[in-house]
Amino acid sequence: MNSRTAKKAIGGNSRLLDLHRTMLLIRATETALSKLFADGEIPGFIHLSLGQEAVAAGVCSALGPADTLATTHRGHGHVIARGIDLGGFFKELMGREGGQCKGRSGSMHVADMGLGILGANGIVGASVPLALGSALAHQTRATGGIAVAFFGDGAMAEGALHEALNMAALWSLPMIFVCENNGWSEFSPTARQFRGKLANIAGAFGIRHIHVDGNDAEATADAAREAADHARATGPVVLECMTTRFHGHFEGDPQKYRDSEEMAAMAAGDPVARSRARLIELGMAAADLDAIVSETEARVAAAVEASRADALPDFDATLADVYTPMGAH
Amino acid sequence: MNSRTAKKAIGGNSRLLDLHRTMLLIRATETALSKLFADGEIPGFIHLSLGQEAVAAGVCSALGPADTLATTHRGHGHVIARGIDLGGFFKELMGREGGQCKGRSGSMHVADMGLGILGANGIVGASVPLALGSALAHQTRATGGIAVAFFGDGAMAEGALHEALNMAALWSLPMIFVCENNGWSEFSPTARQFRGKLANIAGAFGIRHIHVDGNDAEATADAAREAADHARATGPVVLECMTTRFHGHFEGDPQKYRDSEEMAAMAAGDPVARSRARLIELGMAAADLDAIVSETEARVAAAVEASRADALPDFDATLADVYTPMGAH
Amino acid sequence: MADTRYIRAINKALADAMDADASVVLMGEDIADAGGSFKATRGLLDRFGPARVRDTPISEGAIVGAAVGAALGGLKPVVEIMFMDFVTLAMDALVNQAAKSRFMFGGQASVPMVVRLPHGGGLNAGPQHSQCLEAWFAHIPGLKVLCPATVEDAYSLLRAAIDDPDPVVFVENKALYAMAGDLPEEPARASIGKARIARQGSDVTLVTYGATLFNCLKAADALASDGISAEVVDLRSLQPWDKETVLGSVARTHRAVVAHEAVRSFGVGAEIAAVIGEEGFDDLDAPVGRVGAPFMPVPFARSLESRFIPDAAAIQAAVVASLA
Amino acid sequence: MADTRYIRAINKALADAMDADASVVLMGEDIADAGGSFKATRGLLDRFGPARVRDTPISEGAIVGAAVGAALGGLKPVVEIMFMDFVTLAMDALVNQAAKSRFMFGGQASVPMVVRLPHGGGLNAGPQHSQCLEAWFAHIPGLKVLCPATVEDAYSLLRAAIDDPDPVVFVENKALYAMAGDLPEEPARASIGKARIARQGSDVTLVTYGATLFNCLKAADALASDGISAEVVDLRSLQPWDKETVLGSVARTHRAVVAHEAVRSFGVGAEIAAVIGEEGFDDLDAPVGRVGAPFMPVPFARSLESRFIPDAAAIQAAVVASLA
Ligand SMILES: Cc1ncc(C[n+]2csc(CCOP(=O)(O)OP(=O)(O)O)c2C)c(N)n1
Ligand SMILES: Cc1ncc(C[n+]2csc(CCOP(=O)(O)OP(=O)(O)O)c2C)c(N)n1
Ligand SMILES: [Mg+2]
Ligand SMILES: [Mg+2]
Repeated sequence: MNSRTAKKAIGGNSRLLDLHRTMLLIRATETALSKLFADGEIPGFIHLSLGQEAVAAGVCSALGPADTLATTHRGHGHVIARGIDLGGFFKELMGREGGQCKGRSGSMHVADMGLGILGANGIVGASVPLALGSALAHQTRATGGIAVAFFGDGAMAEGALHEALNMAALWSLPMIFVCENNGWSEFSPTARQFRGKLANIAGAFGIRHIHVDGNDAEATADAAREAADHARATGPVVLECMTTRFHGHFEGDPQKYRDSEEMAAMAAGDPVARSRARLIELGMAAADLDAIVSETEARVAAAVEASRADALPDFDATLADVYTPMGAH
Repeated sequence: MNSRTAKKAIGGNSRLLDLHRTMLLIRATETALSKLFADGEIPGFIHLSLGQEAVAAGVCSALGPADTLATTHRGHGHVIARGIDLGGFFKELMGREGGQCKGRSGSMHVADMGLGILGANGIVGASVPLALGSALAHQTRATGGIAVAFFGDGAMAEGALHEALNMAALWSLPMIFVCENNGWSEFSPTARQFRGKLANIAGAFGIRHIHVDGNDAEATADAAREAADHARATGPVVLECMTTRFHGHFEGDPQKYRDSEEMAAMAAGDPVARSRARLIELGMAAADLDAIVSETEARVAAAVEASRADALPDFDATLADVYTPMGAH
Repeated sequence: MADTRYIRAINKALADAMDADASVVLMGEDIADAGGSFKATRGLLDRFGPARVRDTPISEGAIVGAAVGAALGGLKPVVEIMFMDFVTLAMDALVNQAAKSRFMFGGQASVPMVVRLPHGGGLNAGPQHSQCLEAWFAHIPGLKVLCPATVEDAYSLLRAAIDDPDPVVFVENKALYAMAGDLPEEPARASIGKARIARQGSDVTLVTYGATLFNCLKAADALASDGISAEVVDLRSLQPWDKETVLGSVARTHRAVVAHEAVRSFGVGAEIAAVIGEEGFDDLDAPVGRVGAPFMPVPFARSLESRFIPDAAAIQAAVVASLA
Repeated sequence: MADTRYIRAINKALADAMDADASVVLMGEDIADAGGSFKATRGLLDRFGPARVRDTPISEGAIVGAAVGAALGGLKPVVEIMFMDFVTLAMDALVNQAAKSRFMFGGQASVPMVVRLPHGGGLNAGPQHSQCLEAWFAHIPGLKVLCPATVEDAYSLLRAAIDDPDPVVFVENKALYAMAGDLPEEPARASIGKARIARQGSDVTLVTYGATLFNCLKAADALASDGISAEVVDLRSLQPWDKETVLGSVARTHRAVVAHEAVRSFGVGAEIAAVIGEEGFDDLDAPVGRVGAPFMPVPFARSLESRFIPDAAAIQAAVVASLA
């Protein structure tokens, strides 16, 4: 079924279908990554956002071309939702020359300046000041853009967030603080690490706080739109998205610390299953949705194949590119 | 008049007289420092707490011998109220061998381990994690003590405070966060630097917040007692003391940035004048209070004289004391 | 205990130190329930309880600052910073507070604390999870800096660090964690500041520390088959460092190469080479060679990182150059 | 403009750079209304407005982090950190973010930003307000590190730093702020990485940077009256640094002493001395001497600090030793 027919079938709710497609792409990408990692085809470590796709899809759906974002170690979903080239993405994670960052960065630092992606980040909390600075640039240069800082619930314990909340409030910066609250910091429940309530912390700085079910793609998209409007018109806003991390902190983490009840509950909340059910409810045929899954998986498989075939990065060229080459500016 | 007669005269309110005496000592000390600094007898720079004496006197009046405190660049009042040896204090600030820290630290790092003073600090915000760790030691070692972190309103912008609030709440540490709110961070009103409300920030962590007129010695002492009881029995508490900085950020700062209205209002709020008036109201004779002033000033003058006469520190001994000498532990 | 892994030696040193001294406490992210990201603290929560093995929030600055306050308050905190790269968030606490307190306070108090910092590459962990920043700390009066290479040293130097009255930066190479080696039943107490001659030789002195020791030993093997006898000095302690042993060796061999995994420029090797050049000037028959990582962030891709980390061949080549 | 003060040269460089390029913005604590603690930014708020001259809260970590984001967003931020000692709170932003972003992102973007760091003693400002930590930054691939000594260099190097596409750590010695010197109407554009021979000589090369330049020149004067001709090389740029000029000088003089105010051990001088020893080995008639502060925190008392900071006599003594 082509997408025109599909949109017709769901009675004009093409936005949900778009969100669903984005989520499927993240899901397929990370499912492939999980396997590639297990097979030793991905060096280092990777943190998957399986289960959190609706946050990425929802938030990025609210962004325009001038907008920017900085994200975390768990940033695949965000960069995919923002539209990163799938080939460049896989090549990066597989350490290839054609990688988005020429194989220098891997999963934790994927960036695409053309899309306003100021990088995933290996330092918990570091995305927040980066986005703050980007928002300052938007404001100073009057680009009309806003900046998004993605951060996890565990990052609330880093001073950087609190310093940035203050500065954003002080300067009325066009910025969304997106807390992707999956309840976990690595192997510990964040509740055992952080005693603050983000809504109240934001409130203490006079910053509006929006709370949303981050496993509901439409609700997240709505909230993100509201947040983006607020950021553009008024100033900073905190968007807290409640979500679930399906896999371990990193691939290979057996998650023995999570009880079976929680694991069982996850399936029920699966954002992809939820948007699929909703689309079917709206009249879309399961077969059509399955077809999108297959297409998406095929796209991913092709990207993986292309990555495997890609060359390894050149060491000397890499060494020569630590600083901006003379004459480049 | 001896102190027994004085106490009788004020109808048993010996606490106020004690607070007043402490404030007079701080006032006399810092007044002398101001002059010594202008005369070039004190190297480096010094930050005076003239006008903030009631906070120091009030808070320290609530502390017991096992308690500890860490303070800021503006810490003279706190260490004096805690009972630091006046000779050692002056010698330190004048860079003498007999200084409390052997002339190595100066105004910004005065410490007295015997009194639980973990030092003034040159780094804004740094006192807070130090006191946090001290509180952790109290709790772990069951000393029964509490730790006090003095910090200025400007320090609220440092991430360290927010990290520490969370940890103190998480671990129910016996600790008082004393914000000495004088409205200024260096040459700027803190309102132009910090958009958060401390009461609400504390609240967001579930930490009790007590607000007090920090120029009212008795009220501050009462609030500090309440805070100390809470810290000892329950856990962390924030005590925000509203006060006024009489002098410039550092000595020599002409304060051109303050308007005449504010400068004029200062005298009215003078904590020392207020406690003096109250003591007179309670029946103490002005002459008796004047006598205390004279005694105090004489004590200070003697300490200054002794400091002048003291030797300069020995360089080689200093160099040999960067690490703990072998066999010392 | 033959075939003890390096990480297990760390674990045992922590456990034995906690047994021996009730004031030793551990703090770090996910070190209690989870036993640490690298499992250095596995089992210690059960054994010593949550007051002594404390999971902290992700607040590196406040954790290390609190360790200073705790050390001044009678505890001996051992802090785990998950990756050395994250110590960038705790530099004030380490450099302005921990290192200077004893000095600033006129010697009134010591600050007995240890900060464990896993450094180094080889895991393809990328530019923010692989750095070797020990040169920073060696430059700071008031800090001691250790970097054990062997399993036995991991144990004995960590015990020494915890016993030491002053703040110690304890650097562990992540790539060594899984390495097995011999840990004697009664390991000798190590002295901070003493190097060890890991291999005797007469033609050239290789000065090294941490994981690079093993590349030096490999290089020495290869050189031996070419008839070149290399002495290998394992510094173990970088601040203070054992000038006497190094200069003594150079006085015999007349040649030196300093090798480490950290970036070569302005690295630890610069100080060692400068001192050899200064105090061993008359002994030297050739310039002091230096081997270290090239001047770039640690790259992610396997193919890049494997070229980035100095290997035995690079060390061998430096020795050959020094003999040319 | 003869008799321009160093601080005024900084001020003028900032103003001229802002005039020349609308993307240059300033950030720091009390830099706008108050014109900065050392008055480096005096008058700039009035001239360029609050959007380009921005007072920040006391949040060093977030300020420098924000500068990175702003630089990636098309601004050229110049951040003032009031005292170099406080950069300990911004090390992640500088080292993990600013320095590595271009590299990590595969060269997609540069990070044009400058962080101004006043260092050095002489003001009796004590252990947390006097440190010289530039060696840390010189060790970090991706950062450039400048340290101008003269009034003209203060101007031209700051202009060069602001124009540079990569992050620059700009180190100013506080004790020089009040020093007057010549600032030409049209100062030459400085090239980052080029040293200057501040005085020609033939018997020994003194390599230095920052305020210690003036002690070297004093020492050279004193040596001259003893018939010793010292050449003085002012590095100006520490990363990259001008090996060619230094080695060229040593090739003529056959002797070298490296001098700086920072602590000697593991300081910038170690790298310089190591490279001279390595690449200039055959030229050297004597060990490379090193002069730097002793291994202790900067002490407060006048009598202590004046002995702590290396003076002309110490440099002279090192030269004499190298000629012995
Ligand atoms: C400064 C810093 N400290 C610690 C870590 C190690 N670390 C990586 S992810 C993580 C937990 C983060 O939790 P959260 O912010 O909730 O993100 P999530 O993993 O749940 O997406 C930790 C502690 C780090 N990368 N950076
Ligand atoms: C980390 C750090 N940043 C900046 C400074 C410079 N500084 C010293 S005091 C001060 C203002 C502090 O204001 P506040 O906390 O309100 O204390 P107050 O001076 O009013 O007592 C600043 C910015 C410093 N000492 N440390
Ligand atoms: Mg989380
Ligand atoms: Mg204040």
